[in-house]
Amino acid sequence: MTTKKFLYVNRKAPYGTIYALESLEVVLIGAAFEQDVSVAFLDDGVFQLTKGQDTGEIGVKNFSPTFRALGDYDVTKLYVEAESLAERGLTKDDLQDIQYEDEDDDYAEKPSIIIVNRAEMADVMADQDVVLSF
Amino acid sequence: MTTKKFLYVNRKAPYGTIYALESLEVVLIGAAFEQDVSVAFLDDGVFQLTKGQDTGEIGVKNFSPTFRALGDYDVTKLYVEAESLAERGLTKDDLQDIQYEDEDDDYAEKPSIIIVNRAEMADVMADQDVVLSF
Amino acid sequence: MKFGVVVSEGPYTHQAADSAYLFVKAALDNGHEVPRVFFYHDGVNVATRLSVPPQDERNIQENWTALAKDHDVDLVVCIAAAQRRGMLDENEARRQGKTADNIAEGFRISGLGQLIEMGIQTDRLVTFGD
Amino acid sequence: MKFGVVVSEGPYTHQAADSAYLFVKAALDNGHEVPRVFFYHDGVNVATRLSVPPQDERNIQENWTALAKDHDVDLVVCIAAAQRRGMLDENEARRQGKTADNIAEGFRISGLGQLIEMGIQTDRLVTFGD
Amino acid sequence: MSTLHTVNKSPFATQALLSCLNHCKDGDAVLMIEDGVYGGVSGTGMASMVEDKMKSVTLYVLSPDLSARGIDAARLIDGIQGTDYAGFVELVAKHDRTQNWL
Amino acid sequence: MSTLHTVNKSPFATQALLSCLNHCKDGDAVLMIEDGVYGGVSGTGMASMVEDKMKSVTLYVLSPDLSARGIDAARLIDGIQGTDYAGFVELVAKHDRTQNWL
Repeated sequence: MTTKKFLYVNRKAPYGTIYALESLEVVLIGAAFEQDVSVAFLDDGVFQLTKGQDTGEIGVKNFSPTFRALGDYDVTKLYVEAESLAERGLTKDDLQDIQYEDEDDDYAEKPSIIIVNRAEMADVMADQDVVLSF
Repeated sequence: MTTKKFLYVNRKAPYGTIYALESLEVVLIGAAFEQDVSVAFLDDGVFQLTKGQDTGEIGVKNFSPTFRALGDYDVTKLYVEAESLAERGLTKDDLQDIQYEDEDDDYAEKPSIIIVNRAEMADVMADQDVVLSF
Repeated sequence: MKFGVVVSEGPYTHQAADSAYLFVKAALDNGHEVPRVFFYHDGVNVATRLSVPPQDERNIQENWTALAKDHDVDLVVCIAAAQRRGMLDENEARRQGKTADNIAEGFRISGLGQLIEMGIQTDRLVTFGD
Repeated sequence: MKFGVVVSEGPYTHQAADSAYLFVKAALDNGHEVPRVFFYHDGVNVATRLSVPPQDERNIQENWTALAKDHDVDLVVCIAAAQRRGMLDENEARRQGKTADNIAEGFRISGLGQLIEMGIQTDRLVTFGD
Repeated sequence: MSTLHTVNKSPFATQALLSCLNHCKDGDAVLMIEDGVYGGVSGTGMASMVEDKMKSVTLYVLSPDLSARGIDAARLIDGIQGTDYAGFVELVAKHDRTQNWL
Repeated sequence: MSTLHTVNKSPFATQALLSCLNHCKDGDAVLMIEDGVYGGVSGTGMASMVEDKMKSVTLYVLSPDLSARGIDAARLIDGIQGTDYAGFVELVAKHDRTQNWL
């Protein structure tokens, strides 16, 4: 089968709308197709990755733990835009620690989150075959 | 029946979403209830009133002529915010000429559109019993 | 105090239907009355009984149906908005020659006049939307 | 060239389903192929056959059904998104114990894999949403 | 006479909070709910716009929505109060009308 | 290698156009559709942001959406081109990928 570069672009906050959750569902299903997958988080999309989400009082399912499982699906490139974090008063420490086991490096645990600046994010976007936006 | 002051607040552009049209449908039905009705257009809501809308090529119904019929329903106070117009490069001349017949003044034709500045718009909003937002 | 509530967006896609539900529950729990909730725009889609959410998620329609039953809340679905979006009760389906209907128990289809009437008859009106 | 198209919002509420329809028609008229259109998020609501738009408005579902028939376009409704929102075909309705179904002719319910497959097999992918 | 305004959108995504604050009268209250709660966080690119308005208007965030999004209440701009749904109900009752900035 | 970007939101309502323009590469094209067409109009509070980007990026508006909203093509910022749906299709085919800013 052809291998294409797929980018999933997340620009929306979680819970207020369903796009973040249904984007994640596409990423999980897409993983079975063995494409070259990247996920981008910019603008309000960076809010999806914050630590400590607790939806108990709004009756909506907390799907944020699923991001930590992405490594098991070989989804290991999560690009997060530095300018988007800064504008929202966030640092890398506010985000979940998401890791994967690198099978080419004796299963060493490595970080999946790659902080990039805006120009680098534009480069990532311009390097794709298929861009799906949520 | 109680008479209340109803304000319908329009902040969204027409056609891209249905809110403008379905807001107008509420205003028309509401007219039968003989309340004290005002309609506010601010932010992108001012785009609803532009002249010369022609939806032929997008296959969506052009509902803008209906605004000119509001006078027949005794809806005669259409507040339009000056700052919202200016930010969008619009003047009063870009808007439809919407009039009503004043039955207390020998059915003289009078303009329904009232251009107000932001502070005046805030006053209009603060003077209501019921505010419905679209 | 009497509260009227408007729900303007569909279930699951926007949080509006969830927020409205929690608001109405809190209002009732705190001694207020909520005689009616009006579903407009995509809010009409909350009323479908055909929804099958994942097992580990809330069922928004069932929550509303139960609330209506327990507290005698009138859940009104706007007929004009519902027709555009394919929400029909048994009567409407027959009248329109459609082969199925999809409105859940506890909801009823009626006109926009019910929204205005709610505005007139309640002390406060709150809209949850997008 | 082969185009894949995604529709992410429901009919009438957002222009997305109209824009996508006009885009697909133009692509076909200009010698391109559109093997599949994938309906996701509220886009699944486009597929309801129960919609009754006003006489003087377009019928979005019928437009898509006719286009699919005339040009052999595969209209796929995402099953996970559809279940949440109460869009079911006959099979799904039976399987879920629901008393009605509402999917129009020309649409079929299938998995998210069909979206990925469309991305792999087409030359360009365009999404219409909110 | 005063108004309770609600805002449910992120101030980084839409103009709803800005437009709301521009139309508040002295003595009004603004309650940020759903994605609107991001507007109450300190140290963001929007915080100064919000702080400027706090002399004349009382600001609240809906705590259940704040927790859902993983924001600790300690990060709120000084003077912004958290409230639960019962408090939301009380705010609606206390003010003469509610205006929802959608 | 270049990208066609589409924007379907009013720049006065959301940040989509701004974010799109901030992520374009030289030689990319941006097509404004639906409520996005307001971004192409001259003399607005957003026009200078758009004009600044025109040295490196080609801008288009979808004419059917412009007409629907009652905007005469003469009001477009100089250098922004109108196109119909056939032109939209051609733009998609001509660029290597399409990115939709929703």
